[in-house]
Amino acid sequence: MIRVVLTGNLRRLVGGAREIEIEAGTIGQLFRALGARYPGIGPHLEQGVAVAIDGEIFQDALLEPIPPGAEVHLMPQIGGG
Amino acid sequence: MNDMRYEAPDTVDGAVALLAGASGEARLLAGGTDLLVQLRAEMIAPALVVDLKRIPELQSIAAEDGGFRVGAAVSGAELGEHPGVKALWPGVVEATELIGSTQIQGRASLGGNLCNASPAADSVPAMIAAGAIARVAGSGGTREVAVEEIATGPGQTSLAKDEIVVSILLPARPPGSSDAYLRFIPRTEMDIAVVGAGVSLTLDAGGVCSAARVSLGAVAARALLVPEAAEALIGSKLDAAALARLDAAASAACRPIDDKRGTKEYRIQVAGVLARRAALIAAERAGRN
Amino acid sequence: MASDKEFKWIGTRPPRPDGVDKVTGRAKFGADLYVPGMLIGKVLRSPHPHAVIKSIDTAKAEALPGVKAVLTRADFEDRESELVPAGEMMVNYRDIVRNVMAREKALYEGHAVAAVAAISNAIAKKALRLIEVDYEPLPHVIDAVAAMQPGAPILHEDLITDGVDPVPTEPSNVAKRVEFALGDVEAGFAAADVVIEREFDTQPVHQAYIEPHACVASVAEDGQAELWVTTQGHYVVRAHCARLLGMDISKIRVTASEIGGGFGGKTVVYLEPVALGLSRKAGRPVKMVMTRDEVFRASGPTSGAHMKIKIGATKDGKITAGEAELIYQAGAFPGSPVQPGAMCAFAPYDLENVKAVGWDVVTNRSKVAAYRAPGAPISEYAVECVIDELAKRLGIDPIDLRLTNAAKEGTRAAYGPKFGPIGLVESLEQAKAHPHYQAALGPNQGRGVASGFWFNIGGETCASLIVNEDGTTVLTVGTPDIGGSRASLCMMAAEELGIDVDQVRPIIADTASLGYTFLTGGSRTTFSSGMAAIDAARDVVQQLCERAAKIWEIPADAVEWEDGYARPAGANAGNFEPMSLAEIAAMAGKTGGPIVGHAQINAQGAGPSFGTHLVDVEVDRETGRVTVLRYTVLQDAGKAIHPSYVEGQFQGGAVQGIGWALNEEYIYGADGKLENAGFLDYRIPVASDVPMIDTVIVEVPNPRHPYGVRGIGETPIIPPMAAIANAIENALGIRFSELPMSPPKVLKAIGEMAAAAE
Amino acid sequence: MAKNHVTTTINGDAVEFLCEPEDTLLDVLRDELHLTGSKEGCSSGDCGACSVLLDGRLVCACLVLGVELTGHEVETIEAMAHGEVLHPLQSKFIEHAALQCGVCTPGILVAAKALLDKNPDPSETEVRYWLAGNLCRCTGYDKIVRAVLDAAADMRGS
Repeated sequence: MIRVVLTGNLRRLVGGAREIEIEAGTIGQLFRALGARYPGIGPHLEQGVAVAIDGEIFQDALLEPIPPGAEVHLMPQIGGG
Repeated sequence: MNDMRYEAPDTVDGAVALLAGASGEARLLAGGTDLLVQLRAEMIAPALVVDLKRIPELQSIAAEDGGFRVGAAVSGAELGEHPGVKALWPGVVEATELIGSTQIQGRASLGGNLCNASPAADSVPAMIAAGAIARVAGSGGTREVAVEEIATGPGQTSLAKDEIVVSILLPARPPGSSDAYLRFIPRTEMDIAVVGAGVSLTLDAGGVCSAARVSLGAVAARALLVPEAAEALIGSKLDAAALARLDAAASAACRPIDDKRGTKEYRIQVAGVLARRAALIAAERAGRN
Repeated sequence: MASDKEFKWIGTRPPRPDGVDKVTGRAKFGADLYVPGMLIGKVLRSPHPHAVIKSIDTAKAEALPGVKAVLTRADFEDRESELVPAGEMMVNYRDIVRNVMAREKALYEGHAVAAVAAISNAIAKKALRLIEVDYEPLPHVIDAVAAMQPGAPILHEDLITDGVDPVPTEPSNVAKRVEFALGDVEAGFAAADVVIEREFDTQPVHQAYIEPHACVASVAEDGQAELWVTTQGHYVVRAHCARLLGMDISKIRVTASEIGGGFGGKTVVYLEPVALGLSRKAGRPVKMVMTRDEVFRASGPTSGAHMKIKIGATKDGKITAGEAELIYQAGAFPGSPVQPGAMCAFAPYDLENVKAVGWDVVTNRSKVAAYRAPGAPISEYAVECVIDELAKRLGIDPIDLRLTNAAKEGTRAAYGPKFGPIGLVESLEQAKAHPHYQAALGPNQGRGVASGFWFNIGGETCASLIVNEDGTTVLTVGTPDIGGSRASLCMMAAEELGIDVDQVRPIIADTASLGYTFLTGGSRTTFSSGMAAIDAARDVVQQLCERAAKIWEIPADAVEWEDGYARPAGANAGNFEPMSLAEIAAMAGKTGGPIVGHAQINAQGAGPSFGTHLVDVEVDRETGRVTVLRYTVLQDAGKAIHPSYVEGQFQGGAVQGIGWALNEEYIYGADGKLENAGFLDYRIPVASDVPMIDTVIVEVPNPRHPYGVRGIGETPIIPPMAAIANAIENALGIRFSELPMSPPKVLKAIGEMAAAAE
Repeated sequence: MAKNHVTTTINGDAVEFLCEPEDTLLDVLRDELHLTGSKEGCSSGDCGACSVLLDGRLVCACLVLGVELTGHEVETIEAMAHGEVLHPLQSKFIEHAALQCGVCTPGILVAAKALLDKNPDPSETEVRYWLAGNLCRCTGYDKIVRAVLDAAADMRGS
């Protein structure tokens, strides 16, 4: 079980919850699990969501393992100039 | 594209004849630092461009009756390298050297700056303060015109279609005389003047101002000669009260517009400040002469 | 830790490999390519800020001798609304196709409406004048706040605000609302002894790279296309062009020219799809180069903004809550950087209660593009001004106030996650200890300080490292070198291989020669391409050890690589003369073939970079001129690979920020037309405007990079605007809340203060 | 369109070319002669990227007409190094990392050379004002000014 904290507009897509508990071993599994629980969030996850696992930000890394008990943040992807 | 004809006559008469015979719009090329920008931006599409740089009289600086006659196409860089003109009219030289970058200095000329008739032209207030006289040649012969009479409004001059400015006379002046030009721009270089102020004055042995001319740029449709500002200095030792009167007179003379380079109120206020500062520099220089 | 190691090359200052090309005029930039039979392409642009395009008649232009192709909206297939990442923001192809060539409406002055290719520039220009466009002008809106008002002219009849509940039923100019929040700001303000709330305005500023956009496109009859272009990311250009023109990606080979500056502005497409379209029609190569006027009117600046900032703190300077409302104008299409702006606003501080709300608003201006830390300089400017006012109100030194609240390892960022090791505290402590901070000030002089934060990114990156038969090497990467990255990448490869840096020749691959590599942006190049170069070099080292093992007939794991030589690992591995890279390379053909290392990664773990700037200014009370007297940048680089180019990024970013603070702005007339589309009146700093820019490289290593590297290119543009505003306040006692702080504004404020004093 | 025939000297070589009357020296250098070291940044004399020497005088090539060149001499960045030997300014720009993207570099080098030819011992302020017509957006000018001052010192020494 991992703790998922949502920031920004994603929160609206999970009924306003700031935190949710969910079962997932990788970022890809997390996205699938979230999509299954909250149908509205699916497209947004594909449209550039970054995932911070215990503070470290991952972008486009579906295979990245998520250790059990990790704190995971979903946030918009970052780019730059 | 229209067919633009380029001519480079080597005499004044040749240039005048080309202008007189021109059908359609004709433009003069001195330094070209305004003309080429207008061409590239397609603001103008002249049928004829007359390059004046091959005419000796427009390219030379000569001493004349204690003053200097400066060819209309002499570049700012050349003028700045002339020790005589620099000593006699440092304000005119510093104003000319403020026209654009080092690169622009290699081309830009007094005649071009005068005839482009921009209200913000840097050398013009300095020349007006100096009482410079332009020699104008045309089919009807040659006439001498005070520089303040050349520009009539933005981009407009009093010159006839077949007339060119050949040279500018910077006159002789008594001991105890000098001049200065200051402009305000947002950066330290590369901008068009938001306000310009030229002051020429003469101090007597006692340090009292016996003669003065004050001119302002970028505060009206053309550079202004401001006699009331000069009056404020004449008879004074440029004490605080006199400078305050100068400041007020200069500001009072402004009839500026709001534009991307500055507001009316800003131009009015800073015109007084620059006139005051320029007067002090001119006086300090005059004290050394 | 990597940075404790003794390095041979890392941290030194060798000459850049492309130095001679660039000081001799040899280097070929976007406009420098000439190919046989090349046509010149030009774009017809809308004179109206907002108008329906009723019809476009190109018959006369097409009939003009010398005209080989004409392109309009009819030549571009419409695209679905589809978001994909590009630069710092998601892009929507429905909008890109419309920005490249206007469809239903012209949405800003300078919006492309048609293009021609002709045998000469003169004929192309003449052809543009022969194209007849029937416009129905519409009311326009330039200011973002005005665009939000009821009754404002609507740019997109189908634009429904995203991110608000309930979902609006009517279209508006508000594309999106974003919010980031932690804790309870109301409770935080209630717990404060002091609460300061201020409003700020900034104007759009342009990246103002000296090289205009330029490209040469050539499409053959079989659809094979070549594109030469000045860009920060030629793989991204390829992706956009393939999508917009309906071409297979494999059919488009993009070569990145040398690039004359980008700063984020060369991460999107403008001319490229048009040039390809014209070439496809004409069957000849087409060169397109923007004029400077077009660059200002039609390529993206960054947003202007209106902001409200509220910060509360206790008497002893602990911030109890921070709140920001940010309105960013996006230009003609959605996608301002308000989201990163909202995420960054309070990022330098350890806050329990924080809330940032952002609004993305469309207006009749050119679409904004990424600009150095997109969005962050705007919101952090406003916050850093309020922090300074707070310090003054509380009588606390502004650096001490920042230290009291500074984010550090373990701090939860306002946008959610906790920071790893970061260097804000170090930059502040070194700023406080710097002689600059102690130096005496004269009359009308003031000193300002401000800090800044940017995330930095990694991303998809490839590199290959070829070992030549004489032992020299070629390092191939896919990130255009915009400021000396060839040097730092070769240094990292040389460090791994243990050879001289001049034995590594860098090549920027075209898109057909190396795998997909994301653009040079997000301060990712030294970090990501560096990581790939190191991986490729380690791949080479492993192969070198295996070859040595084969030659010595011992197990591969009995060979180790040290300082450019394969050596038996320990006595029991056997007694062999170490073999140099060159010796092994010479035998490569006979021992199994060439040796080439590869890396293809999606670099993760880019460490954020924090910086603190100190500035002294002098104000002329009679003209309002602000002169920057002294400037010091202190920033965390993690580990500086080539310190000269790190300093260069610090200095360049600071001076861009000085321009933003004092003079740069987009000036529009009441007619909705840009009035200063040139370097004469869009005033970037010139050499005589600025002093030397002192730099201090702080090094708090990024644990996720083999050498501890952090990106550093973007953070330096964040602090200057607030630092200078704070310095002016220190000099005059006047707090400016509008950028730029140009002489007329400064003089007016001085006058009002004097009047108030009477 | 009536093209003009021009005979001139560029980088010491006698050169002939045809150009339209409105073609600038920069158009001629780049489009006719393919001397692309001079860059087009603005075509209005505001950026200095096309700086060249005309009869030894520093000018913007975008503000000179090609047809004016008859009988004049032009020197561009391409003539700054002699064979394999870089001009001291070129070497110092590399040594000091005085360039990032490098697009303004040729113009700045030509302008700096014109300065040192005229004034072998300029102050920092003189360098900054002389180069005010050469925009650089990357470096913040610091390393450029240091490189010019260092090159000047070397050239005085040698």
